[in-house]
Amino acid sequence: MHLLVCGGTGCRASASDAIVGKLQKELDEKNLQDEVQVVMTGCFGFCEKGPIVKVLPDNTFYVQVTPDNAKEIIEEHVIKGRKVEHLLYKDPTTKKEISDSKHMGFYKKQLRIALRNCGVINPENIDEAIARDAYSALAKVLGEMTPEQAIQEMIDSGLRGRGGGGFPTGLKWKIALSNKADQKYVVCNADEGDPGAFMDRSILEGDPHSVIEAMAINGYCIGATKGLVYIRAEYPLAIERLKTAIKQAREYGLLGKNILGTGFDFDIELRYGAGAFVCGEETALIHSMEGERGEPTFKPPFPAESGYLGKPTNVNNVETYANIPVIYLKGANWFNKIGTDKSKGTKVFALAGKINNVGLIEVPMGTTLREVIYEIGGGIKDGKKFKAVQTGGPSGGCLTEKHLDTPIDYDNLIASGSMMGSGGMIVMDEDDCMVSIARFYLEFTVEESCGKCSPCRIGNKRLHEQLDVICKGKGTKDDLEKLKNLSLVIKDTSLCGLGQTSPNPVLSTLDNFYHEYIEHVHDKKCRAGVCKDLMKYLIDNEHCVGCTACARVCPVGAIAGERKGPHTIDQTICIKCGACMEKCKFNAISVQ
Amino acid sequence: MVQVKSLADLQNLKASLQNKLELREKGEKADSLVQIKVAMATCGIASGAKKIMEYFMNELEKRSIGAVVTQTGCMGYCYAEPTVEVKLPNQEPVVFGYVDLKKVDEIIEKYIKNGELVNGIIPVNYETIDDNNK
Amino acid sequence: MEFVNLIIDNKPVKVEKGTSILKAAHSVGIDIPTLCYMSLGDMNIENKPGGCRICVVEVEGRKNLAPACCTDAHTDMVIKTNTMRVLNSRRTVLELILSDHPADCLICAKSGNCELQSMAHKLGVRKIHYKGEMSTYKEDFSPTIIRDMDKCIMCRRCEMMCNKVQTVGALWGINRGFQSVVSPAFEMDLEKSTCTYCGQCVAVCPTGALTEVDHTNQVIGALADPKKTVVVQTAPAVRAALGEEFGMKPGTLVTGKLTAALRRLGFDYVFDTDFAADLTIMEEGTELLGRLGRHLAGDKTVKLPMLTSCCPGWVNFFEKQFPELKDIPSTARSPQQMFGAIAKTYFADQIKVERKDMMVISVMPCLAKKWECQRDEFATDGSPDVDFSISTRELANLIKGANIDFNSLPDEEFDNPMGESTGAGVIFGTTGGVIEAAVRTAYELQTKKKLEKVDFEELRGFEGVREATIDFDGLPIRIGIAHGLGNARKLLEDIKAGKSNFHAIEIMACPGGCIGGGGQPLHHGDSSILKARQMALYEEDKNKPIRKSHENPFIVKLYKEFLGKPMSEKAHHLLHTHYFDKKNEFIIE
Amino acid sequence: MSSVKIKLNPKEVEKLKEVCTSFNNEGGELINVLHKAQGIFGYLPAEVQEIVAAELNVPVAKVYGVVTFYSFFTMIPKGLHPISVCTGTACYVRGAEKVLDEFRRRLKIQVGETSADGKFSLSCLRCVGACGLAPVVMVGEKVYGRVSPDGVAEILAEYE
Repeated sequence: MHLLVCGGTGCRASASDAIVGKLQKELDEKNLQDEVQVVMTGCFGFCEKGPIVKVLPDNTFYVQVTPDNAKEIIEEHVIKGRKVEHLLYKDPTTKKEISDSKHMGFYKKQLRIALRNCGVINPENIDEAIARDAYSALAKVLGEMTPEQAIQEMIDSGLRGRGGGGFPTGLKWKIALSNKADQKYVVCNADEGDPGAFMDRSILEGDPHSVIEAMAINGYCIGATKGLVYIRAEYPLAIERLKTAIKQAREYGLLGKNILGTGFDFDIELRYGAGAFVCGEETALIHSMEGERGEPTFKPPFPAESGYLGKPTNVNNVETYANIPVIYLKGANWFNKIGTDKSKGTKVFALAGKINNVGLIEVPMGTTLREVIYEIGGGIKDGKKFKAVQTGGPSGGCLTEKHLDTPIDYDNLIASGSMMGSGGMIVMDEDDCMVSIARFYLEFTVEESCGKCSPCRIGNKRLHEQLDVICKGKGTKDDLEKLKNLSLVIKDTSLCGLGQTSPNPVLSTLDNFYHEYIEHVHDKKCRAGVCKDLMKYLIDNEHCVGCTACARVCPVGAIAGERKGPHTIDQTICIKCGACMEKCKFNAISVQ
Repeated sequence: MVQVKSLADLQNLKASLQNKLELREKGEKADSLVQIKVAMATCGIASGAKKIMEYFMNELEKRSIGAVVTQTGCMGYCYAEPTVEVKLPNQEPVVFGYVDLKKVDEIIEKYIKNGELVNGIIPVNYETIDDNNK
Repeated sequence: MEFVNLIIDNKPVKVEKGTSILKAAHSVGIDIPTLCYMSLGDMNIENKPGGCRICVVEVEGRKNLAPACCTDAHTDMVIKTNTMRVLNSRRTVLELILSDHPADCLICAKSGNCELQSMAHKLGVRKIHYKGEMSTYKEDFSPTIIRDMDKCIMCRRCEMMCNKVQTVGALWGINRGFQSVVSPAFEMDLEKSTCTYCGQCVAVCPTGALTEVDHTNQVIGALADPKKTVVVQTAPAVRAALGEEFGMKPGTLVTGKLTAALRRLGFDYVFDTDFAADLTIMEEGTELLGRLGRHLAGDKTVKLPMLTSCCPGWVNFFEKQFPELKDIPSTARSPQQMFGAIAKTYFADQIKVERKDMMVISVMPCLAKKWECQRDEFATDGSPDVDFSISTRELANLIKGANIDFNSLPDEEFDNPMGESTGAGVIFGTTGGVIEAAVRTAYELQTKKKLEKVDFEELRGFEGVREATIDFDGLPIRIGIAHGLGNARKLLEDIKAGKSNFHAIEIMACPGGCIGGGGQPLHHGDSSILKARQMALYEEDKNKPIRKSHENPFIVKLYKEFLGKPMSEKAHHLLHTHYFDKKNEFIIE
Repeated sequence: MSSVKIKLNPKEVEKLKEVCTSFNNEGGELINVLHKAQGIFGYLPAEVQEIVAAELNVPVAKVYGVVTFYSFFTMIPKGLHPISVCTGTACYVRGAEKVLDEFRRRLKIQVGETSADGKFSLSCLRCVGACGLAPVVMVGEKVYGRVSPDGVAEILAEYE
């Protein structure tokens, strides 16, 4: 028998160590230490009800356990085989106790569709993939469906592009099919550039065959025989695994001429990105594949009409493709029952930042931010207070406490002033200054703007400069108005998606954290203590004994004072390095 | 080299591969064969998964334990890399996080040899499409 | 033809499918401001990167504003071009552009003729609300073009001209974001790049980022020097465009006023490059007939087609990009250089002025001429045949600076002997003109018959590549014409591949020929201006009493008194040249 | 003919030309060729770009335009031990900036520069996908996770 005690950060804070100790002590006392092992585990993802103790092999799940309950668990459950009823989880709707965690719906918040094979198969072995249904969907589509039928199935499934915009995938294919040409192309966008997002990379590293298979299906549907994967050169492992997978698929005849004897030809080549975020935009991506500067061009013409080398081209991203084989195997009706009204299926997020369980997660559309952050993510790191969650990367916005119960889908996120983006989800706590966060994203945009259109090239630069002024404590309230107008104009007039969304971090923080901006421009304060120029080091006369240690360590000579007399800091000279505070043995120096 | 030339070929291949995998899982040597998967995506490798995998292979051989050690993609527990999934014959797989060489020793000695769980288990917190189907 | 119906500012509009909102609005008299957009419709040249975002309009039902220049009009579109949202956006975007542009309008070479300045005026910008860092780049002085990229607004017109139209490949967008700018490779000076100095980048630049090297001060210095005899020549295309600088209608011929103005400026002799053009025809025509004769006689070593060589931009182009073809073009110097060579020998002797005391200034529609007159081959002991070349624009500045009321000047005649010209010399200024002039003379010299009809309509027009076969009394002569270096490239590739069956090809670097030269008054993207200039030149040709070069009495006299006959040794020495391989060769060390 | 002298290893130049040939000297393959070229030379000096331009028959201005557009391409040789600090969002909120500052301070170079002795170069990158280990620093191929400013000296010491 095993007693698993949750050792996740959340539970640990509420004394799971003590629980382990107590359990062990009880077992020792009853001489059961050889039959029953107490084991500390990682987070169960249900921190709200922690600490948690799970009993194996019967899967009994105890919630909100205290050290005092240890005795009871050993005596009742371990020795007498009776469950401790009052520690069991009660279903919130039926109010009934549930003992077996396998029946706890809330517990498994995640549903893995796109990630179904990640961490399950050996990505370098096609046999393992095939054993788990890889290429069966391709076989089904080629053998049983016309391109029109297959596209209809895609439309019925309700799948929307996972790369950011959320355009219906089936519709996109339909347009590409309707444009006649001697050659068409299928392009997989694997130029994942959001800082803090790694969904696509993980899929390519963990399950490359799902992408290859989906691209072939896509090729069949729109009448393309050539596929291209535009992949970041910074992803060497993903490139290697993809190459291996393509090679194996070719050897099996699942790529190449006359696939599965159906007369359908399809093959895939790789094209490498070279570090330009804007190449996530499909026209820029296509120019980059053609060996040009990755500058976007105005749409229309859409790639579906005139794309790579001027031919009709369909571009989808990695995660979108990874969903597709399952949809054909299980049917559109299976897929469109998952998720919300307008956003079907699941979404993969790279959960990171000030959160305990940083990781790759996949949840059905409609899951709330709270569930993701507190249940799957295990809550905020170091027990700090939640402040904001940023979704959509540099194109998204910062959502706050009041958005936590919003079900995540494309439209809700946009309505809240953010967006789905590719799926980066960064959690921030009380130590993060929201003005600085906005500045951080703008710095990114300024660096990544291609420079083609003036609002993005110059406007974002000015936004960044304005934010910098505010962070330095030199902003005025008028500047906030200017920020807003400039942000709206940049959104309204920019050429491509990058510029059209780049002010979102500014607008959403202005909306949700206006008070922090006001504090910066009016009170000249940064509550998170991030903006150096707004900090003041002060010496408390009552505690200062005049040891002169601070004056000696100050690199700029900003501290004056007589030996054994109180010292003062000249704020005009101080560079806020913090050396004095570190040196002071009497806690006389504080930061404001 | 297998060439999959028709739909029937693919179905046959799939069936035989599934058998093979099942054999590997539940076959004749079911009593002795342990399956170990090491998460080898970028984050795993960055935290030293390669060394863990090699160590597993060497140590299991040294200690004469019949096992299959394979690599796999990201399991999603980036915070707890390197992560390793161990499946004892006829048992549910168990995932261990924050695995270092010392932990490997512990896993081999306690869990693989004696079925005793050790600290650092990561509870699986997701459903796959296979579960969802039911 | 398919049409679409839409509504712009409450007006119903019907336009052909595929028409942009900008053009649709224009068709009903609604003017949407543009900055980066430029179209020379008659020459199929269009620049619409959709980059400046000044032309944005509101399209009902769309989330964002749409750029009118590159959004097609569709049926049932409802468009507003002047809502507060549009006006605020436009002005904010313009303020942004201005925030990264030096405000030295007062002393900028483009002041008064700058599209950015006009836009700021038009949109009524009085304050720039968003200030910050400005981008700075190193200034680049080449012999002809100055690049001051601090003033670049990234309209990309120059890049488009340099690559799409001219296929020169000297300029390209570099860097990205705020640092992005148009530049030669490695931000090297233009001089070291593949630049041909055609000046088309300067001709389309909306701001002061690209301007010509100003030689007006050198001219003023020469005129002020009592020891110098200053001779001026003016190219054919100048007279058809100069009037625009003084508010005249495009296509107004100002030959007489031009002559008068030059005299008022103090030039000692006011001559015409057209005279030298006639001389060019004598040499080039004779060379062509010589090559043709040898070819017809079965000489396999003779190179055909013969390419014209009077355009210095074109000469730079083949020296840098097609050096393997350098013995195909005619060896005849350009009219500018023939003029200089004759002026400083024959004419200097006539008026008894020593070479060192004579200065030859040329007024050209061209920037490459500034470089041509500096080439070593065109100097004797370091003294150039033509001392300085100024553009049509620079001449206008000189006239304005000298308080000359151009519009009320009387019409005056050129001086002699180098001021007399034929209609053939005049049409050198337009695409097709050089070859037409050559045909007029070559026909008569070859067939020994009088040419009755001198207008060769089949050689005229604006088509980028044209071909025609002229019947030389039973002998069909196949002629090719290309203007714009991109078009020239097509013909050169054919020659390289051995697929060309022309006897003679005329090439001019600039679209339209010299009338569209890099030194002409700015056309601001209006190709009707170029057309009007072309018409003016054909008009002047028509009105000339003599229309064939070999009938120019002063040319006849020149050969009789000085040169002997075309292609004579003296002519060779003074009027012909040779070409160089200027392609980069890499030596690995 | 104007000759441009190029100081490059002839063997590497041969290799580069082979790469160009392997891509059929196709101008559309410019970015692929540049990737390989950077693999051969370690960086893309002007001379290499001249050769690529000549081999693929595209203007050298275009090659330069492409090289300066993409941050992956560099015209400055990297140090013996190239240091990349991840400044992705996850690393940023976990203090990457301070780590970067410390590298700057200790190496006395700015981002994009190489130390005078050629030993270290400093650059930023956006997300290596090891957000669980944020903030992350890479030295060559080796990844260092959960780096604090105090840990910088230790990392550098490994390469001294």
